[in-house]
Amino acid sequence: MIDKFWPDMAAAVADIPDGASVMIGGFGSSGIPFALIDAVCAAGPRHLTVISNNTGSGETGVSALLREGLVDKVVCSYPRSRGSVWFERLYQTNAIELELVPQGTLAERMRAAGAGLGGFFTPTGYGTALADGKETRMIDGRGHVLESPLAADYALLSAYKADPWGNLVYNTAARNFNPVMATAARCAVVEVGDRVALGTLDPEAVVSPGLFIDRVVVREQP
Amino acid sequence: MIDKFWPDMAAAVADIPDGASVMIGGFGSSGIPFALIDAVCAAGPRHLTVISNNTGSGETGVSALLREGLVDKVVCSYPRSRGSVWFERLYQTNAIELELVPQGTLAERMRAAGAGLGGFFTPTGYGTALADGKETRMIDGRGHVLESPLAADYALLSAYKADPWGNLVYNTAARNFNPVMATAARCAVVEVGDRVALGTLDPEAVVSPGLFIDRVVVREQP
Amino acid sequence: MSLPRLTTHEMAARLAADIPDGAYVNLGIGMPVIVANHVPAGRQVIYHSENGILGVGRSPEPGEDHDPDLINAAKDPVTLIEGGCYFDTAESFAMMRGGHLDLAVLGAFQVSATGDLANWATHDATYPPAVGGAMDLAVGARTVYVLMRHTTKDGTPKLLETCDLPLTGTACVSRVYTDLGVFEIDRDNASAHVIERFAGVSAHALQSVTGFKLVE
Amino acid sequence: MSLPRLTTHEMAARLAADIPDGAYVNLGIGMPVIVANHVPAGRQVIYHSENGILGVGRSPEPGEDHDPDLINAAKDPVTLIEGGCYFDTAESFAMMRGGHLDLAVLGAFQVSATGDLANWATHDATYPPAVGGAMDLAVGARTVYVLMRHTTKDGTPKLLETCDLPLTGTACVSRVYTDLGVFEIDRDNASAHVIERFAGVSAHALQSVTGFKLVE
Repeated sequence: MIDKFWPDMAAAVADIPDGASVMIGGFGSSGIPFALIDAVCAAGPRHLTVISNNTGSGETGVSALLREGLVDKVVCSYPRSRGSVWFERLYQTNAIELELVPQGTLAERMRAAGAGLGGFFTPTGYGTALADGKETRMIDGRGHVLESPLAADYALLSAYKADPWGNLVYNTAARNFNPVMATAARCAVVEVGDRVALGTLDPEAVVSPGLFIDRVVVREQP
Repeated sequence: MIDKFWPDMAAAVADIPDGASVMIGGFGSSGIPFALIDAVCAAGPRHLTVISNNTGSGETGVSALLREGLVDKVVCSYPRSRGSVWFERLYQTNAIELELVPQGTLAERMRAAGAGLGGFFTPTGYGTALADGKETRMIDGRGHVLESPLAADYALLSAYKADPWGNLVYNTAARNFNPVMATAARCAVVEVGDRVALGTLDPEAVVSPGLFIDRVVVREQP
Repeated sequence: MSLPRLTTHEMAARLAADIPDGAYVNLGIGMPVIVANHVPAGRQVIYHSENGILGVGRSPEPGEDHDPDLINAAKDPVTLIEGGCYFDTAESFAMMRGGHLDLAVLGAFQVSATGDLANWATHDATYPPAVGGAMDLAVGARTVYVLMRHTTKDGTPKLLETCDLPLTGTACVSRVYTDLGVFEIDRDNASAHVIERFAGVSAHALQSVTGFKLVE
Repeated sequence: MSLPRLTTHEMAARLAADIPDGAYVNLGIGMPVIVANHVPAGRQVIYHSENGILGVGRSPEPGEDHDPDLINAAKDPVTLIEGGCYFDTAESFAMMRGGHLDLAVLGAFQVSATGDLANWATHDATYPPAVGGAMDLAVGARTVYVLMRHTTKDGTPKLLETCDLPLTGTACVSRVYTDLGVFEIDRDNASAHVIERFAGVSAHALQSVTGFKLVE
């Protein structure tokens, strides 16, 4: 029987190599795979590229990876948040590279990678500094920027419930980037609050079908 | 209070003008807005462009629009089905124009229109007759075709339940093209089996959020 | 010269008065969020939040049980109203970019005479730039209103012939609501029509703190 | 010369034997659909249908209650297995095009020595062409197997140096399962490696009904 559950967080992230690109779900403090991130910090792969909407706050989440010096580059729409001190410190000392991407373009580039598309024209960012150096085109009288698909080696995700096939549902606004990242990563690893039996999830309400998901780990309740 | 329900099918399609482009949801016999199509047949706008995965079967659905001579052009992935006699008849006498589009490209062109994108590169169709005359590009060593967004004046859709704001859920495989067409039409008209009270639909399981929907009509039970 | 200026809440209320019943609206971080508190009674407005919510409701009361995952674009706790729903970021921005929101209300550093918007980056290179969803709203909402003070703290106009800060989008702003008045951008003529001058603000005084031509 | 040929069910069973446990698979309309009936016991395969189903189950029994909306890509009634789910066409084709299906099994009119596939249009201009999801599967599935008879009814080879019918996709087929054998396409050498010749089919006889070079 197909069972995508792994026994623990450490095992599920142990093969992330130095230099890997890693998508990390979440928006603000919602939908962040805190336990998987802690496991990556413990494993300690270096020279990571982290792709995430924010750069964490305080000492947890993406901030922890930054603090541990594991990250060379961040691809991100909003690295500046209350308490994003670790990112700001690295940025001000030129110790980290930042690729700033408008949030919708960031999500859409992931979707393009997950959907097997070679790129897309978007009006977002046209005529701004974030289109510098990019191919542009007038389409129906409107300026557009050509954006490329954005894939990653791994995605670290957070969901509410999973069944053994990796079908996922989320809780309220914790959904955010998690489903689209699941489609764009070669290996999608998810921490979930609950494992449920096959057939328990409403087939009309599954948000991430299991074929996008490679590994699932149950998060320990605090 | 926002209430997108209309009293009857006839009123909901009465303003479709001659020459309009009309998306029609469904795949095979599943998820087809039969009652809305009947209402359009009765209203009788001419020179329509119909955008739909299939061209109907027998005397109902898209076939009825074809039989009534209301359609100048079909944009479609699979016009040939068991019983698609009306389309075949018109096609063989050159009485209708066909734009054949691979099914995934058809859906993705609608999504691009609905998502405000100017077009996308897809590997689908590269090197085939369906890419003739289209711009192509090698991306990462692979041939791609540039496809344009596909919008429509109206979408005629079928869903299972709607609340007064037009939030929709579907039944099993009747979902198909309906949600993506809802995003791509300037006026999305939906027939539903049931009207439910606001707050009845699970906010985690709404498939088409009401902001994509303009008009809803309850279909009479047979 | 000291001008009589509206308070933040008065500005928000003035803009709120112009939001039509039944509109789908995204309110930007900062001052725009306050607009929700001032929509006239009887008008139903559905608020969108970029992180995947349609139907954002009030903030939970202090001490009230709330879902820690349920936050808005400003990362503050919120609730969901009846009829609201959730979706992922890709779909959320499809709504924004695809013209499905009737209105976005954004804050701004500067707005130009042709409706260019600058609201995401300053000239301070040591501070990390952050753009979030601002560029998508600027190009995607059917209508973009800006809510901002008329001048910077030191009195420099924020309505300018040309923005000198990095742009968020070009030719995207329809109206600007400030603490001195309401202005309809006339892109073709690189000017603005004054819809309203608030009490005690003379046409001359208003023009003197505005960087492009105002038409009464 | 009459060759001993596998029946349709024998062909389907031979291909089914090569589907790995746990695979996500799309079976094309026609002969490929039959493959599902022949997957060895104990192997769990999850079937995708382009119209928005993952976890397609058996056909309903005659007289059994079934949901008329629940049909597969061939428009035949099906069921959903435990763990299955529904989605819309845009997401369904994102799965197909995005490389998330392990395997697509397609029928074909012709396959070329470099893995080009022709399976959607004939030369009959009066009959409407129909492509459906074939082109998306051809480019998108991680692996594409073709299941087809080795020759047309009049004995013409369907494995050809170059397809003369309109292409579905280029360089997309990995393997071909026919009623005479199993063939691994070698794109770089424009030939095929014979994985298996079925009982009673000589190498010479096989080559004589094949339009490009076979390597044993």
